[in-house]
Amino acid sequence: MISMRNVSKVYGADKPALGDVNVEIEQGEFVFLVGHSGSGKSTFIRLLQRELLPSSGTIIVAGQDLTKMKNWKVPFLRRNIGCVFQDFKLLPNKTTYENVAFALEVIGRSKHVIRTQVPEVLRLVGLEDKINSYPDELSGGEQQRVSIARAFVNRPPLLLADEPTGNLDPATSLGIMSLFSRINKTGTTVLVATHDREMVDSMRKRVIALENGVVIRDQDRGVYGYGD
Amino acid sequence: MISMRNVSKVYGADKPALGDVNVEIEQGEFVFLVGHSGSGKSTFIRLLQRELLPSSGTIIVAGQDLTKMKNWKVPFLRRNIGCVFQDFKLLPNKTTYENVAFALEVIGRSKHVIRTQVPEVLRLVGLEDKINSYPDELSGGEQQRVSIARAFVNRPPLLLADEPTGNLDPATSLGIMSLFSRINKTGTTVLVATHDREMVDSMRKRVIALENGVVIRDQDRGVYGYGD
Amino acid sequence: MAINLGYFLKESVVSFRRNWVMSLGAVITIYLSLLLVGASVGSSMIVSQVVRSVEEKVSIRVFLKDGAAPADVDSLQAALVADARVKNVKYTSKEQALKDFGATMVESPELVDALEVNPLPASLDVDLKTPQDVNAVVAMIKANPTFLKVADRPDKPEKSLKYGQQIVNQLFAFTRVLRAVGAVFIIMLAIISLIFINNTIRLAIYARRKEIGIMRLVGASNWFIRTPFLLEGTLQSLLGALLALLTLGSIQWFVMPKVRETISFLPVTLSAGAAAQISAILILSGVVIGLGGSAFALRRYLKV
Amino acid sequence: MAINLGYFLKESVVSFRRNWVMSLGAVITIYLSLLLVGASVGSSMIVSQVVRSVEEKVSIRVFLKDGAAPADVDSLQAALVADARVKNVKYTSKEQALKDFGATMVESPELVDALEVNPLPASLDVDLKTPQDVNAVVAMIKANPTFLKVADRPDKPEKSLKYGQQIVNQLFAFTRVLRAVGAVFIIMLAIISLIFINNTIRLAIYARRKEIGIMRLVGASNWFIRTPFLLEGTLQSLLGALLALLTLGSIQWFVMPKVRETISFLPVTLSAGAAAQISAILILSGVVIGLGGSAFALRRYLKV
Ligand SMILES: Nc1ncnc2c1ncn2[C@@H]1O[C@H](COP(=O)(O)OP(=O)(O)OP(=O)(O)O)[C@@H](O)[C@H]1O
Ligand SMILES: Nc1ncnc2c1ncn2[C@@H]1O[C@H](COP(=O)(O)OP(=O)(O)OP(=O)(O)O)[C@@H](O)[C@H]1O
Ligand SMILES: [Mg+2]
Ligand SMILES: [Mg+2]
Repeated sequence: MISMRNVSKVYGADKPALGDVNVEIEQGEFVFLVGHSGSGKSTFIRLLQRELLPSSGTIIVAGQDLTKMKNWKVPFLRRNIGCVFQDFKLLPNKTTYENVAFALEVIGRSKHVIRTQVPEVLRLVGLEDKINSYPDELSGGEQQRVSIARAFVNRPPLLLADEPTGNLDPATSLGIMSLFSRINKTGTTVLVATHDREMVDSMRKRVIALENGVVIRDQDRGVYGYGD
Repeated sequence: MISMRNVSKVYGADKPALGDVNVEIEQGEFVFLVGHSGSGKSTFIRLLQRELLPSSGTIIVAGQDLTKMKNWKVPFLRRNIGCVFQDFKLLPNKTTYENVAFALEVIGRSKHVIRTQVPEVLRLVGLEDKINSYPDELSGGEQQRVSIARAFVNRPPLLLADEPTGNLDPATSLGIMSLFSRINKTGTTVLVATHDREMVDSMRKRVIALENGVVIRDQDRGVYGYGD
Repeated sequence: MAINLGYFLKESVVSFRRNWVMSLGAVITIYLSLLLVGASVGSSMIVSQVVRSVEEKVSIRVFLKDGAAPADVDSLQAALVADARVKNVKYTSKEQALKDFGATMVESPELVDALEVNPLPASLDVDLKTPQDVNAVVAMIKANPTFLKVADRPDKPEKSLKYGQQIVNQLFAFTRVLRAVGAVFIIMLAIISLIFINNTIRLAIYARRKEIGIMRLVGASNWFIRTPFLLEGTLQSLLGALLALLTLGSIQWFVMPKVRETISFLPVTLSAGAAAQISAILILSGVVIGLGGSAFALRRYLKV
Repeated sequence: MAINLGYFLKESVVSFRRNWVMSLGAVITIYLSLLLVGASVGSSMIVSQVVRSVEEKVSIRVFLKDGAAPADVDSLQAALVADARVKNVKYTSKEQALKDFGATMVESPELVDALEVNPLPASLDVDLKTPQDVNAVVAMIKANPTFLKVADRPDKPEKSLKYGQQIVNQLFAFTRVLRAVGAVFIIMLAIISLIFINNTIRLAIYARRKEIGIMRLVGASNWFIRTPFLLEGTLQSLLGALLALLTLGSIQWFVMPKVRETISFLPVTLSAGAAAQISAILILSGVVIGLGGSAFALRRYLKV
């Protein structure tokens, strides 16, 4: 599903945010991406979405080489990737419902489909009460859950989540994680960047650890694993 | 330092975000505010900052009744409250340095003071490398740390922090929490809204738990305490 | 991909309402710009009509000597009528000339009565199709051999032709400048309006660039993002153009009659046809500007 | 609280650079608006000068009967000169009148030669300070008893006064409309420009409302937030005004001489004084608009 070969990303003239990363992720895997703040997790995810192009190396997602991809094809790639953004990236002028519906409208789903699927997904993340609220009328955790709902409402084959439980209490986090787990069981590849040690340790999935932009550990059934 | 009496806050015509809250916090205390997503923690903090006015009840901060406070006095109140915002609230057109310096410029500190204190504080939160980066060139956790640095750079007598470690890895979180602890030891009152169970459980400070806008527990040397 | 026009229409109307600060700004700008341009085009049409009516009074008078052979005069008249630039030629006899002169001297008719012989010559009065041709036609007449035969003062041919040389040249110089200034002003105004409108639309879209970025990240194709913005821009422009039309219409119906009353001696009317033309131009340019401006402003933020 | 002007200046300049899309938009809008207003004020000054120069040709001629007593004539002249509305009064003798008349009849001087007696009357030519007073002064003359004694045709006093009644009324009607249209146009343009500029500044500040909110939450007082915005607005306006001045200046220096060459018979000059006045107005209104517009737009977002 995902194949990164010798990928580096340098933002300024600084030290690279990612340096020579080699990662292969098979279809249907569930992978945690861990690492200190600023170690390059978000950069990793933004590369997979082709929000960024790598400075060097090749990235292949779903059989397509992102570095050679035509601009007009990018939206089609992104429709097959659900993404939970670290800063939510909700449309400020749309309500909860409309924000989630947007992901379906983009791929041309009928009104009927939208009207049944959106409330269903919002119920799954516990936002059935907040359907008509605008993002700035939602609490931090509620905004995060809207972002999560939007990411998987169109059942994409690949789900990327950047810190999806940073603003959620442990109980809600657990609910979200088991949701990801269920989604993963239907064949969706899931990649979660997280700091939630409890979660990683309890789920025992594959863990990729970054440190200063370099992969320092890639472990099946791993743990969060910083001894502090 | 803080005294809330029968405080309610209703946003729309909905059920209240906070309902009949009574809380007294003494000068020099260290308090955790916990609760599920959407339980009213951010609302609680925004009331103390007079970002919001309560729908009913009185709030007294540092001897001043916020509900009766004149508009022009509000900036002076806020200069005595350091606040870490859940969504960071960094000025997008200012660099890390300038964002932190702004909190000092606001209270009329001299250039000399600014030039010595800002780098010092940025070093404390581990951002000495990112002094000239703009917010959108920072990782989520880095932005959060800028917000933290800004909150205490002017040594306010009251420090409010809304989810200050949501985007930080456990190691960095620990560093930030011990920083708060040190700040608290100098006499500063600290109120931290958080979901970080590990942190709350290990620090054993006073814990106020909210549930649907109501205080359900107020416990000295408490724990996070949801049994899930 | 099914183009869901309904969706886009709803989307742009909703966005218009939710971003009303920006939308209102754009509508006001477009309204006022088109109002300015429309009013200027209308005024310049009226002015150019007035100018033409003044220019039309330019004509050439050929003075004939007293004993000129009628056949020669007829042949000269025929030659003039045959010229493509000449509208018509009128013969004025000596007697008529004296009568006309007396009429202009109302304050001292004694002058005419005091004359013993009629010193005024007969003449041919030449009206032109295009007043500006006056110098060319004068040259043509001077070159005509019959003219020399019948001219009042063949020794000084230019004395036998009266066409207000100096006044005519001044008039044309003036109207030329007037037209040039008018044209420059309208073009300037049109360009400035375009810049204003483009500016406003650009600012409005700049303020929503984050939104556009989010849409792109969620997988919206460029046309999917663009269409509601374009529709919204067109909506704004149409609204602005309509308001401008209404304002200009009320000027045409309520203010112009008053002006016409005050200066009834000048033809300050705007025909219904011209008004319709201006309306069409306004509506059209409104749509083009709205669409074009939005599309142009969006380009920057639609690079994937 | 120490007002750190250096800090605010730095702040506004930096912000000007970092928000250059918005800043540029504002500068362009202010530039073009002031350019339009400045050009219109300049043009209307020129037009009004031209109009005045035409109006100035209006004068009253009082025809005197051949045997009028010099004392009476003198007394009438003295009465006229004494009137506050009269600029000067000139006496024209019969001989002078005939000579002047001959000079206007260049094409048929025979007419004058053919005269045996001089049929032209002597006259008093009255120039007015304000041409529009012509009707009032004519009424005053008619009411003057000496006038009836010396008038050329005491039976029909109005025939003894020549002031181009009809032409004068038409001319004044026309210049009145011209002035009104000019004034309305300039006022309209000024208002429209104000709206444009206010609009642009409002959009620019609207786009930064989140920033303002953050500053307030960090404890910045309103004046601390406002000052850099106001300075920035003023900076933008000054820049716009300066650009407008430069453009108008180059028109005054490079284009106007050409125009003057073409229509040298009309006084189409703008005096240095008037130009300086326009410059001062532009700069001043630039600053006022920038300051006022920003302050006004900020109000909404500065409620604590
Ligand atoms: N647009 C940018 N320009 C310059 N530097 C950037 C940019 N975006 C990120 N960086 C830098 O690249 C490094 C990696 O950033 P990244 O966002 O990938 O970290 P992260 O692992 O997601 O951190 P966190 O857990 O704090 O979100 C950081 O040091 C950051 O400052
Ligand atoms: N501006 C607003 N308008 C309407 N409702 C609001 C507004 N702000 C917050 N709310 C609602 O009030 C409730 C409490 O919000 P608050 O932000 O205080 O929660 P929280 O405890 O901070 O949650 P989280 O942990 O997710 O940040 C939520 O249900 C939220 O939807
Ligand atoms: Mg990140
Ligand atoms: Mg919150």
